[in-house]
Parts: sequence; C-alpha cells; structure tokens
Amino acid sequence: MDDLYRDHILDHYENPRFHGNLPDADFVHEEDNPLCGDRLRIAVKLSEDHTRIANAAFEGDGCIISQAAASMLLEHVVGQSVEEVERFEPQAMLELVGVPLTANRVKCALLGLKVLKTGLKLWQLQHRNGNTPE
Amino acid sequence: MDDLYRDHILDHYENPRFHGNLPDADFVHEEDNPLCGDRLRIAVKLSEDHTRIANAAFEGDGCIISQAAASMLLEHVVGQSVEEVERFEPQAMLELVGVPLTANRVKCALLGLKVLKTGLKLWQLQHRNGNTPE
Amino acid sequence: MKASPACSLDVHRLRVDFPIFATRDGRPVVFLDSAASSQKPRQVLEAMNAIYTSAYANVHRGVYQLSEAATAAYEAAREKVARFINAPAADTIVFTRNATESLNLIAYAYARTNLREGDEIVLTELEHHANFVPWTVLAKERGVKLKFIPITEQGYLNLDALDELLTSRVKLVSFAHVSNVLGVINDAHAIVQRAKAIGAVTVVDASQSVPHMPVDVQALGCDFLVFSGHKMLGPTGIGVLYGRRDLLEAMPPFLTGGDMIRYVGFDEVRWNDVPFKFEAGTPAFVEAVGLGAAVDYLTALGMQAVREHERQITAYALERLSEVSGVRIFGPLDAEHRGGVVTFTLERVHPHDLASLLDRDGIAIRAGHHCAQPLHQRLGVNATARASFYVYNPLSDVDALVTSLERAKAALRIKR
Amino acid sequence: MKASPACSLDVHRLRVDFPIFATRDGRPVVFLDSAASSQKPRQVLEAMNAIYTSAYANVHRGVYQLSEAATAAYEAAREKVARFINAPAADTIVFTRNATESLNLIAYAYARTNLREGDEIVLTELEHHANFVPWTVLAKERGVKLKFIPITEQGYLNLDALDELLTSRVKLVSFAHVSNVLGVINDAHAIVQRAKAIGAVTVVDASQSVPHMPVDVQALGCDFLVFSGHKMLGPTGIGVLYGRRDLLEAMPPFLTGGDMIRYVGFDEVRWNDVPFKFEAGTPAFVEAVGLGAAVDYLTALGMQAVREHERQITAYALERLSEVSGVRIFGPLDAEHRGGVVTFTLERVHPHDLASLLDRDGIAIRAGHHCAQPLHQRLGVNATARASFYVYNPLSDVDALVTSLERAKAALRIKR
Ligand SMILES: Cc1ncc(COP(=O)(O)O)c(C=O)c1O
Ligand SMILES: Cc1ncc(COP(=O)(O)O)c(C=O)c1O
Repeated sequence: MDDLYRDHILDHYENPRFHGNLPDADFVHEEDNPLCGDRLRIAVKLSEDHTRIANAAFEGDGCIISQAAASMLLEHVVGQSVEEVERFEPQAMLELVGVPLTANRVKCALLGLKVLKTGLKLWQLQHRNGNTPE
Repeated sequence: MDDLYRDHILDHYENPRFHGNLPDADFVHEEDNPLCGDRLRIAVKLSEDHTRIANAAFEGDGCIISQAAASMLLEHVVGQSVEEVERFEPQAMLELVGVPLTANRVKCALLGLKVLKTGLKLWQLQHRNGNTPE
Repeated sequence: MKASPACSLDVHRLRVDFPIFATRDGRPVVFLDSAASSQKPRQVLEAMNAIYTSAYANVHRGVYQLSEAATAAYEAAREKVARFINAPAADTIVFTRNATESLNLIAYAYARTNLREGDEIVLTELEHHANFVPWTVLAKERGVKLKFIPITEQGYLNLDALDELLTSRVKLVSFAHVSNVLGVINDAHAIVQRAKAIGAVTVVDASQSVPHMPVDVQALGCDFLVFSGHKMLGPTGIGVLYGRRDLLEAMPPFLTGGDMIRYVGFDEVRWNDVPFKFEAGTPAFVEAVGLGAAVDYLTALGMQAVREHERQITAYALERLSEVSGVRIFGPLDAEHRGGVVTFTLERVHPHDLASLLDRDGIAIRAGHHCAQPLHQRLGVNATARASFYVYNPLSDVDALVTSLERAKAALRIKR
Repeated sequence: MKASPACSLDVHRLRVDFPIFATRDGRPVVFLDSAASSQKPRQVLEAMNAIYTSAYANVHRGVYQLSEAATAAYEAAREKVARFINAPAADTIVFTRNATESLNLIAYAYARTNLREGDEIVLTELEHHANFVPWTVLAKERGVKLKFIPITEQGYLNLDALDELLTSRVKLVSFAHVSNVLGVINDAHAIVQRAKAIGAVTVVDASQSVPHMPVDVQALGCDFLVFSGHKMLGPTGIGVLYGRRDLLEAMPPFLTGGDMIRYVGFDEVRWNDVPFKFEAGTPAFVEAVGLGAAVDYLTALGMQAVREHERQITAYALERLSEVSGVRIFGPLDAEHRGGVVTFTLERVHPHDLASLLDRDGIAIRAGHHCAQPLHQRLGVNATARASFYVYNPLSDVDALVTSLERAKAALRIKR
C-alpha cells in the first residue's frame, strides 16, 4: 500500500548494514539536515593505496529514509573505487533507494551521499600534497 | 470648469496678501512638505500683551494651493486673538480654502496652518516663563 | 470514537470562504499547519485583487486619483490593525515583511542604540529562532549577556526564576506570548509588569497569539509587540511592529531610502515622522490591504469565539491523542493554558516519516524543530510532530489525524 | 497633431491583459507613472491566486504536499529571475521586499564589514534616495567619504571625472543604471570596468533598467545588482538582490531568525547556505511567484521589443512636449540614450498643480522630487513633473498628455 515505506526500506532501517563505529577510519565526516535535524556521521577506511573504499560505517539519527538510504549507500560503495564514488550521482542514489520521494524527502535520501562525498573531498584536500583539486 | 483652481484661489495666488518679510516679528517659523518640497515661512508680530496677532507675513515657494491657502490664512488670522488661532482647526481651514481637495492636496492646504501653529507653540514654550504648556 | 462536541464557530459554514478546501481535486485537505502559515479566505484575496485591478499606483507620493486611492487603502489598513490590537494610534503601527523583520528592526534600531556592554537581555527557553538569533548576534557584537526564563517539566515558563533573572543590568525582556511548540499561553501581563518594575523595555512576540485570541497592547503594557500577517489569514510579505510612540520617535531609522525621509541634501538628511521613518522604499501596501481584510474577517468572527473554538479543538486533540499508544505530548495538558498547537512524538517513528505517512491521507502536519532548536535541546528531542489548528478546522480533523496515526503505525509494522 | 508612428509591441492587444484599464468606470486611464510602480497583467494576479487557492503552505520546512508545491513554485521563481538577468545560478538571487531593502542589505552586510574609516564610496549626482541615504548613514557612522560622479548640462554622467574620482581609497561604486528623473541610460559597463580596474566593488541600481530593457549581469560584470518587482509588472512586496556568489558567501547575514540558519543552540549558531542565509523568516513567496509570472510575461513580449517600444514613445514624447511653449525638459533629448521617463516643468505652474489638473482628465503623472532631492538641487528646481511609459502605453497617451497640458494652461489663464 505504502510505496514510500516498502519492505526493503524498512528492512534497511531495522537492520542497518555498516552501522556503528570504525576506529581505524581514514576520515570521519558528519552533517545534519537543517530542515529536520537529521544527523549522519560516516567513517571511511580506504585501501592502502587510497584508491578504494576498504570499509565504512555510519551512525546517526533521523528519519527512516535518511538512515535506510545511508545503509544502502554504504552497502553499495564499500569495495568500490574512489573514482566510482566520485562519479556516483544523486540521481543514481535515488534509483538505489528506489521509492518515490517528494522534494524535501529527497534531501533525506541524499544526506548520506552528501556526507560521504564532502568527507572524501576534505580528505583529498588535505592529502593530495600541495595539489588542491578544483 | 475647474473647481480646484477657482477664481478666488488663483487670485490669492497671483496677488498674495501678507506676503514678504516682517522685520520686527516676534517669531518666524518655516517648514516644508516632504511630499513635494513645498516650503513656507511665516513671521508673526504679536500685540504688546501677547494676546493677539498684530501682524504677519509669509514667504515660500510651492504649489498654488499651499501659497494661496497661506495668503487666505494670514488674511483670516491677523487681528485675531492667540486663543482664536489655537482653536482654529484644520477642518475650518479647509472650509476657508473652499475647494474640494484630495488627501495629498489637503496637506498642501494645511501647510500654512501647521507652520503657524507650530511657530506659535514654540514661541509659547520659550516665553511662558517656567510654565511649559503640555 | 467519541462524538465531536459543539463548536463556538460555525466552522463548516466559514470553510466555504476558503477556496483551498474546494480546489484540491476533491481530495480532503486536513490542514493542521496553521501555526506555520494559515490559509486565506476569498475576502482577503478579493481585497488585494481589487487594489490591483482598480486602484493601483504607488502610495504616498502621487497626487492623482489612483495613487490617492491606494494610499487611503494602505492607511486604512494601518488603522484596522491598530484597532485590532487596541494600539493607541495608527502611527504606532509599522508595517514590515514579517515578525522576523519586526524583531530585527527592534534589535538594530532600538537595542543597538540603547544597550551597552555588560547589559543583559532576558529571553525564554521556548523562543522561536526569530526571537533568539537576532539577540545572539547582538550579544556577540556588543558584549551583552543573554539569560533565559526556564521552562518547567509541564512546559510552563517558570516565573519564579524572574526574581533572580531581573537584575538591574537587564535592559530588555523579549518573549513569545504563545509558544509555537509547547502551545503554552504565557502570562505576558505578569512578565511585562515585572520587567517594567526594573525599568526594562519589553518585547512581546505575538506571532502565535494575535491570530488566535484577543490581544490588547495597552492592557499588556508592553513597549513593542510583533506579529506576521500570513499566520492570521493575511497574505505573505506583510508583518507588523507595534511600538510605543516615544520609543519609536527616539529610535534612529533602520532601513533608509525613499519615503522615510523628510529632506535629503548632499550634506544633510532629515527623517520623516513615525511610522514612515521605518518604512523605506515602496511598502508592501497591497499586502497591508490584504491584512486589513483579514483583520475585518477575524473581527467579524469575534476573537473571543476564535479562542473558544481553538480551546475546544485543542482540548479534544489532547484527549484523543493521549489515547494513542506511543504518543508523547509536549507542553501543558490543560487547554485553558494552551493555544491551538499540539506538539507530540510517536514512539519509534521519526516525525518526518510520520508527516510523510499522514500526507498520504491528505493530512498536513509539520515535522522538525519548528524553528525552536534550543527548546528541542531543552526537551531532549531532535524533532517533533506538530498539529496546529485555526478557525477552519472542524473537530473531525482531529479524528482524521488520529485514524491516520494508527494507519501509520500499521504501515511501519508497529504493533501497539 | 501628428499621426502616431507604428509601435514594436502590439500595445492595444496586450492592454487587454491589464484589468485596470477596463475597470475604472469607463473613464480613460492614461497611466504615465510606471517609473513609480507599474500596473499588473492578469497573468501575474492569477499566478498568485493559484498559489493561495490550491498550493498554499509555508515554504521550505514542510514535508507534506502543499508545502512541497509552494516551495517548488518559490524556487522556480528564483530560477526565472536568475535567467531573466542572466545570473550564473539561481542561488545568487536573494529575494527582498524592494530595491531599497536590497541596497540596505549591501550597506549593512557587505559595506559595514568591508569598509573602514578613510575609505571612499563613489555615487553619482543622479541617485534615487534608495541609493543615497543608506550610504550617507554609513559614511557618518564609519567615517567613510562619499564622492559623486557629476552630471553634464545635457544630463549625462560626466565619466571624464572618473579618472580623478577613482582613487585607491575607493572601495565601492554604486550607481543607477537608468535615472528615474533624467531618464538617461548610463554606460554601466564602462563604469563597472573602470571601478573594477581599481579593485572597487560595484553595485548597479537597476530599478529603472531591468523592467525596461535587456540586462545581463554577467555581461555588465557587476558585483551586485538590485531591482523591485512592482516596477516590472510584478506585485508589491518583492525585490531582488543579485550578488556574486563568493561575496554573498563571505558576507555575514543581515536579518536573522528562522530559515536562514543551519543550526541554533544556546551557545552556537551556524548560518544556512546562500541565498537562504539572507532570507530570514517566512519570505514573501507568493509575491516571488507573482514576480516569476511577470518575468514570463516580459520574456514573452521580448525585452528587446519592450525597449524598442519605449524608445519610440519616448522619442515621440520628447518631440511633442518640446512643441508646448513653456515646457522645459530635463535630461538627454536623444531617446537612444533615454529610458521611458520624461521629466519636465511648465513655466509658471507648480508641478503639483499640473498633476492635479491633468488628473481631472484621467492622466496620471507624478510631481515632486521623485525621491531624488539632491539631483533636484543640482538641477536648481524644487520639483518637476514626470511622465513615464511602459508596455501598455500607446503613443496616443502622449497626445492625451499634450492636449491636457494645453488645457491646464488655459485653466490657469496662462496665455502661451
Ligand atoms: C532608480 C531607483 N532606485 C531605487 C528605487 C526604489 O525602489 P523601491 O521603492 O521599490 O525600493 C526607485 C524607485 O522609486 C528608483 O527609481
Ligand atoms: C512564535 C513565533 N515567532 C516568530 C515567528 C516568525 O514568523 P515569520 O516567519 O512570519 O517572521 C513564528 C513563526 O514561525 C513564530 O511561531
């Protein structure tokens, strides 16, 4: 009946993947959604050569959509290359979530991706020595 | 045809009464109408006992209504008692002018009365020794 | 389900005046977010359209008929607003965009001129950001200290704390008449009197009271009072600042430009009289006329009846919601002391999800922190759900809300 | 009387869109005061009524459908405005009440943060009070010096003076794109380039240009540009500030409260992103939607065609008015360099009286100093009369003006 809260969304919400802490993370980034106070913190461990997402974990509180989407996001990106993550567009994220969302709920679904990408960019700014990407 | 610019108005405008300077004035007050920049300066000579308007003169520039009304006002008040002037209400002034006026033109017609009354009040504040009227 | 008790307003009849309840393709509109912004009756829209289609020209400066007509309509709206809150004269009413701008005007033009380092401002823990952020900015800029009247566990202001808070350093006390989250109707008269006793200037944020109950600025005795038109059946883009005449006259202007000046030369500028001194540039005069029509509409209903209707529907909502398992209600449980605002959470459900689920049933509630993050911190929650009522909500809207809440629980597989 | 030459707009056809020309009890409306504020086509009123009657709720914060719909309409209006002036992105557009508030925002949030004692601001002698008074207040408060680009006898800006004026102390240059009195179209591109060469920030007051001709902020290269909705077929209560993104981001906020924050705690406040950082409280979002509809209307007409129509009617007015004995016209006599504004005096007749007399014939012109007192001082007159044109004025309105002027002279017994 309720397309927004389909089984796979509720499942990710109730049994989040990659949830918790990551003590040996290369970077941790946290943001909130000023609209509703949803908060998300993502920790990422990169591969030794810094080209892949070796592991990740999220932690936060907020609505079903933001938390389930974060779980789905990390399930998707862990093991991927950094380049793949950089190329991962909001539109693809919404397809991953796979339920119809109104404009404000889109922000919830994209919060995780925003936190991940911003965290990655900040890390790159600090680590690509002298070579500041755009 | 044109009720606003009836003959008596044009006559007062073209041949203003009590126009010019009053070197021995007891007080002189000047104000402008921020709407249009009309400017009016009224000088008043009181009787020795300060109870009557012995003489007056106005000077200024502005529209026909403001200048004609000032002329009509001084013609009316010179010789009157200070009390009579204090009791002279805007409504009575508009009747004196005697032509139909829209709201903004009312301000033109009342500029003279405002200048006269404010000038009088300021003079009284300074001269009723110690006894400041409200 | 209980039968809805009788109302003091003929809600079903007056709903006909609100086009939005008819135009949503036949889907029911259960609009429970009037505390954020209210719907508009056709009388308000017609008043504005009438200006645009038959008496439109810029105000104040034109001597031709259209401009005179527009100016007269604008100033008549000022008179109506003044009468509505029993202000002593129309020229104590300054038109702004919204309550937020009114409060900023006070912060910029009054407080920045009159408060000094070491002075103190008393607010409360339940303020909307509009009556919080302007003061934090001032506090930082000027070294002024902010203090807060705390709230009790039941969601009332703890006025016992005033004795300690109201020191001789307190120069300004600013507070919400009615909280947009807790719904609590604060004892504004008492706070104003206590503040005046120590010589502080008082600001009442009446955004949630003027639309919903009789408010009399002279009876309150406050120095400033602010509210927004869009929350009281009026259009967007128009707000009100009431100020004591002598204070307004002594204040420097805030925004400057055309209309608010008496004389401008290259070397000298002289300000216009109050209230024009505070209305720089072309004002939102059509919106002011719309607000005037809203005031007429509310006056015809009677603000006492409006309040009574809201008391009834609020009491009913408190009763019905407390029957739903997992619901936690914030603020006083006594509708006598509560405006038409009921904020709550549902266990295990984020307010955002709740709002989305209810929206499926055509029920509009708000979810989030309602621009009162500090209060939410104080309450220990990130976000809440809020249902708020106005003249057009029949008691059956509460029934629809409760039914939909139960459906939401079912959809989220919440057992009881 | 000469025959009216052909127009580039189908004025008689588009006039049908403007209800005011039909509703004044059959009396003709010769509306020649669009420089003060323009009339509105039904498309603009309908766009606003549509929001109020079918998609109304407070914007940004609601997750239910009505609020999402209102928010989408508001942000779509921002996009339209951005495209209209070729702004690089919608988030460089801040909605304000009017051009006056936009200029004050720059003065408060940009200039007060970036200008220091001894710095200089360059304005021109022909500014509207809105682009004059905020700077005089700042100058007095901060010890900043104001300098003015002078006007020539013909009413052009004397750009030769720039060499001397643009010293290294000049931090800000602010000027009208088109004068609301002289009508002169200033060479904004040249002034901006010269100002940028010395590192000054540039502000263009486009109140009289954006409604009347194509304006491209990227081609101009200016840092800020402001205008009002009500002068361009839009409603009252909405204005625009365009700002360079990096400047907007670096600026502190101006008004504070709800919506413009990201986080508010008792001890810390974080601002929202641009442009929301500058839009505190409930915005005039319905008015923004109305402005969006006005932009659509003007875009459909084509701004090039709008300009061409105004050039034609202005040329015709300059020609016809100079035939009336006793008329003195201010500003350039070449319509190529002039917007649709013709300011004049009639010998021996005060402009106020003239406006009243013309009003008898249903002709609305403005009389006074048009919020440009310093310029009037410079011109050596207290007040002037002004006829201004827009898309809905046929050339025959000029004929009506001239006929009525002659009648006025007769009424005042002026021989020739
Ligand atoms: C050149 C110019 N600047 C600024 C303004 C001020 O516009 P508003 O009153 O809409 O703020 C005007 C309008 O009168 C104008 O003509
Ligand atoms: C108590 C209170 N104060 C101030 C405001 C701000 O109103 P506005 O956004 O119209 O300025 C609101 C509305 O959200 C409110 O509820």
